Amino acid sequence: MSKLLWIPVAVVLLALPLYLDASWLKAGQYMMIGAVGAIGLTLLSGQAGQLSLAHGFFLLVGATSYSVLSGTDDDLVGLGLNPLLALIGAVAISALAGVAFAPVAGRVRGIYLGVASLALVFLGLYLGQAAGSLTGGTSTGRAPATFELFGFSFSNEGTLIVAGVPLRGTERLWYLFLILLALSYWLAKGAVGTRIGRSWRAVRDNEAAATAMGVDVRRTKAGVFAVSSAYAGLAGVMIVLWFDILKPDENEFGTYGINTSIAFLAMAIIGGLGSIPGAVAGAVVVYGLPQLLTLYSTDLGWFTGSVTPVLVSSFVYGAAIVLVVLFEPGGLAAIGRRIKELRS
Amino acid sequence: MLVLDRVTLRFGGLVALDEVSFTVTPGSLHALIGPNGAGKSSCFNVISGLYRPTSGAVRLGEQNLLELRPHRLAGLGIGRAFQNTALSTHSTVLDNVLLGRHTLTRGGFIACSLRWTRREEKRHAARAREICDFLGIGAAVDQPLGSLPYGVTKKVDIARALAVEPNLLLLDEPAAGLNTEETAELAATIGQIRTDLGIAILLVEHDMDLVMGIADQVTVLDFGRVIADGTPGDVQTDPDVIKAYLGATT
Amino acid sequence: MTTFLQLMLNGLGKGAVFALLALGFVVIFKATEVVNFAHGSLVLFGGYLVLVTKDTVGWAAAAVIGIVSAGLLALAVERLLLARSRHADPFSLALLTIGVDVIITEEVVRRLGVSLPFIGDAWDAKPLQFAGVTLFRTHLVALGVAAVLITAFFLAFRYTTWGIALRAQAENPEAAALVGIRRSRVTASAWLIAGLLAGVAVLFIATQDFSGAGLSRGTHSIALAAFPAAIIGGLDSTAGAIVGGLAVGLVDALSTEYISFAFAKSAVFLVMLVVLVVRPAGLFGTRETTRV
Amino acid sequence: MRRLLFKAAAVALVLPLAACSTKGGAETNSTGVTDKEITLGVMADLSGPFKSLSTAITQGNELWAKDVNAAGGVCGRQIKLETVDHGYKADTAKTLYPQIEPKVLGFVQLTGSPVMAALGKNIEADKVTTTPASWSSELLNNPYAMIVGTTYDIEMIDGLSYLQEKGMLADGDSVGHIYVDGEYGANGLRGSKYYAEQHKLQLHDVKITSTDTDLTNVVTGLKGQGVKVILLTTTPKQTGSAAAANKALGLNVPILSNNPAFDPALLKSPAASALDKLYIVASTVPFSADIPKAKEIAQKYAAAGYKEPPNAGTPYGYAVGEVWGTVLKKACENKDLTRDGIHKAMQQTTSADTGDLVAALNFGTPGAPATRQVYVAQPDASAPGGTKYVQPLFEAEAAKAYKAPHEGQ
Repeated sequence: MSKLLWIPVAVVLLALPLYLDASWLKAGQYMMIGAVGAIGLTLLSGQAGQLSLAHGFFLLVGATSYSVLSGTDDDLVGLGLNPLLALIGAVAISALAGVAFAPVAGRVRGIYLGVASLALVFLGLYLGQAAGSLTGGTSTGRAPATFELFGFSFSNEGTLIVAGVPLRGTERLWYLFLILLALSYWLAKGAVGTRIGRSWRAVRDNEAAATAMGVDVRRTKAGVFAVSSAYAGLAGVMIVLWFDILKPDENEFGTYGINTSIAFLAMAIIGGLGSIPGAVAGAVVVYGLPQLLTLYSTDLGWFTGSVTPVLVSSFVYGAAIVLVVLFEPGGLAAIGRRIKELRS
Repeated sequence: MLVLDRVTLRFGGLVALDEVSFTVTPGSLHALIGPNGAGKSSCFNVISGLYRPTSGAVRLGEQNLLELRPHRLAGLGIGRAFQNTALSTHSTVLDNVLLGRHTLTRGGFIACSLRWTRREEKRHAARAREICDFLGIGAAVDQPLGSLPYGVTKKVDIARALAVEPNLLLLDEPAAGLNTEETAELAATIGQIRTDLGIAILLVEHDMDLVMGIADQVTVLDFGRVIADGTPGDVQTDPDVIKAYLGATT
Repeated sequence: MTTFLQLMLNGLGKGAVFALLALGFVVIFKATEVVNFAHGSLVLFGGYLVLVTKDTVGWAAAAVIGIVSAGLLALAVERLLLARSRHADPFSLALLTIGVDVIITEEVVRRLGVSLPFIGDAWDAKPLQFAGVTLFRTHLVALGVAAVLITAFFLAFRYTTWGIALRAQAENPEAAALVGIRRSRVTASAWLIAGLLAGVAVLFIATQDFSGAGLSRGTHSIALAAFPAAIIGGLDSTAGAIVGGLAVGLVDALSTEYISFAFAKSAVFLVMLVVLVVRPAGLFGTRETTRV
Repeated sequence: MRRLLFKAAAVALVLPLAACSTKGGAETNSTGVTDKEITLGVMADLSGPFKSLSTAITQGNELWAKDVNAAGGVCGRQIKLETVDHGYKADTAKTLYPQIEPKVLGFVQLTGSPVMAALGKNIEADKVTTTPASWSSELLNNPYAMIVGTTYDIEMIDGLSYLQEKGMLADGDSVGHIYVDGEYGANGLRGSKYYAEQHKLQLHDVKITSTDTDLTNVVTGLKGQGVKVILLTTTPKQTGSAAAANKALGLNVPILSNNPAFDPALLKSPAASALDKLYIVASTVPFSADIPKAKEIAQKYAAAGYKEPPNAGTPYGYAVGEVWGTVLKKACENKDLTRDGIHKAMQQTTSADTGDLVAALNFGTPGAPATRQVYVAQPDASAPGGTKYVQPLFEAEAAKAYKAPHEGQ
């Protein structure tokens, strides 16, 4: 994207909380969570060619780590750290969890790896339930510490009025998420354009050639798993802040389950595997659509009986995957590039 | 100096290489030839660390290459080009060539994503362009690889191997898939690399004409064994070589 | 001891169905190197047709309709979608099947609504007691049917021209094409067979004996549990599919009792992980899944 | 192109400064109340897994509102229901909540324990009294949760007492408890653990997830342990599987289940013949209960022309309405129709009467279930609602002594 185009985009995104109701902000924040996670997965599956269906698991690792590191509950394990430290810690722990998967990732390739990674989702389901002292258990879950930055609380606490609009928890969280997304985006862009990104693509395209050029394939795979998991972990922290609760899943189709993993993969595919702006666009489609349709549903009156916003969104993203693979393997990113070429 | 010392490679009961020994001296253009199935590729893969020999040694100077994991070879100054090019077709030429700079640069995710390596990147990109210019593909540097003719991608592959700044360049059947004209041009390029850059080259090749025109030293393999080792002139008149090649072609 | 014996029987009965499902993955993978993530939706689709037709045409005819429909749907997916994207690699095609799976599954589940229809009328919930253990009729029939189908499959695989063509294509697609084997025909037949197997499997899955639930999203999850079965055996090994299927059934049953029920689901996947780390292509698999 | 960008940038920069946002009026304390209307919220699952139950509850809510409004409303105001469908998805609910919350005084229905968990903090922060369609005593740590009926732990305690009284269970026996991991199952288990301790029962608890449906292996294991009773805090499908396995494996022991574990649809499943050993404990009546109020509702249901087959959700939904009516009247007497006023009125409601749809309710003790009385029923295909009573409302001694997790805090 042209550097200049960023200015209006940024201004609009910064101004939105002054106009939009809390519901719309919630929906927007949800898309940002998706975008952060999808950027991580597009690095792993798109740039480095490692299929992963374990993204939901790493979300859970990040979510749990943040809750434990920042938690102050008496009956649960909690270290009571400063929330910013807890966030950084959670991202680091998620990265380590990604590295721990390296022995498998290093040996198992392609589609086998995708199925192997599915094991982590089931492991996460089990651990989330079994490790109740960390996760709070499926019965009650646990409330995460409110995020704070240098004494400023991202909650309804205190009054902060900008342009006549009181900024309450939801508005504040919007800005926090915006910063986290911008940072994630910028870091990923930096990595992809340089040495580390080249080594990922080399591993994806030809392991023998990568090796001959001095790339340690095993280490690179472990590394990209770590990076991708760190992104997922950050998305996990964001999701507990968004929900105001960490609640481990009761079954494999929950917040950190298979469907989530597939949704993230769908974002990466629809956006165009490997493309960072594409991943953000994919997140807007996959996570934005159900939210926006739900908010509009009362006004629209479209959805009756078994046709629900969630169902319609599933159809849309299922079809989008099929269409992308059939007609435009570069996804939304390639379509965007083409439009740009047409205009210039 | 690359030395192969009695390298034997077995796959199950099959002997792919049988006590193969030869030496590539610095600055020379050494060709490894032989009929199909003679063990050229196996030998090449042993040198580049993809296969582990059953016995024997491969040394570069004092360093035993078999002790190293294969990705370490680039750091020792061994560049390699592939028979089937093995490039990233979606990336640009520059991006492909820059991969060769991997061992000459530093920086993981954190350093790269925070742009700490930006200045270094620029320096190495300039060097990569230089290499491309040297090989006559400077004009294509910013184009995506997929849009280029095969002859050019072959050169990109060699450019990438040169980007390692090697003192030994391994070329695996570079003429495969090229027409006569392109082969001639390639021969000139290879000669140029040797003379202008002073890099030793190990050339595995099927095309006898290409080899005999430019090689300093030729090793001939047949059924996994060295049947001749000498100057092109010596080898051409060796009765075993003639028999092997005649046998293979009839 | 009785408990152990009963658990073994439960596990084997379920394992037979997992083997049928795993064989479906394997046939497609062997022919095309594509992993079919839409297998679960084929299972659901077949079951749904049994459900909507059985009241009018009777259970037996409905079962045939269901099996054939699942096969035809698989064929349609291959002909209309996968075959049209020849340039796409197996990796992308596997992703495509994820999209297909989402669409078919959501639509069937929507149509099912909140009902819990069971479709194993011919054998469901009519157990036999024998020497202190219970033999579930669904398990018995499933074992029998699996044995017959798998034997037939092996014979066809070995002795028919179709089998030879499939094996040739699996081993060396270029050479197979050179000797006049039509890739599209082999691929289409592989999908058809996988679909038929899915249609058979659902008759055992959506039963009280097997899953305790009628046709539902859960039926799809069970097909997902056959993934580890196929992987453990090796995605390109037909014999592996049988071993993998039975292994999954037994691991599930035994870990329920001797570790914990909550762990059983992960146990199956953990066994798969261990197998993959030790043998990256599965116990009986041979194919290197990457091209250098 | 470049000029266009500059223009866009300029517009975007000026926009937030020029346009005075319409957002952010002052928070009023009389949310959801006007001179003519009181708006109550319904966050239902009209499309997800609990569609049938939640739809029936919503219809019960509607029937109640219609009756109240026909009788002149409450406090001189008509009752209006604002309904949204979250499809049992916590993320959808989280987005819908800020949209509906500013419009309502309280929630007469909030279905789905993951939804309740995700919204718990908001409900407390916004002080909005809420009736969750979930009966876990763990929810009572939220002072704004108004649970209509007893809780799962007490259902289990009462039920076990009943079995022991009838001679199906003795001190020291082995019992198996299969429970769904989550708020529902954990709360049921809390009750059975309490009772087991009191009566030296050997409790073998098996945790399952809500999507597991085949319990044959679990029951095989319980048989090996020689259990005398199986307890179920499960989904209806799981109840069917456990009952079928109980019979098929020749175990044939009594099965005691919480209220949500049974669904009349089981009577048409292959497990139907295995349900004769099932005892269901509940604090709300089935649809076709033989009491005047329930019959009245059944008639109104038929008259309203709803298409769905009825279930116990409708009388429950109506009963919740009745409780809300009592609370609103109390708040009206106190002349405080604010959210704080509603909460105060709830705590003053010590004997809400629902015409025996639910036992008399007392919301006076924070953290304590509003009643400890239950019915015991058995499946009966010939009864219109699928169950028949075997024991009318009662309260076991053990249940009286039991202390709920957040009681007296």
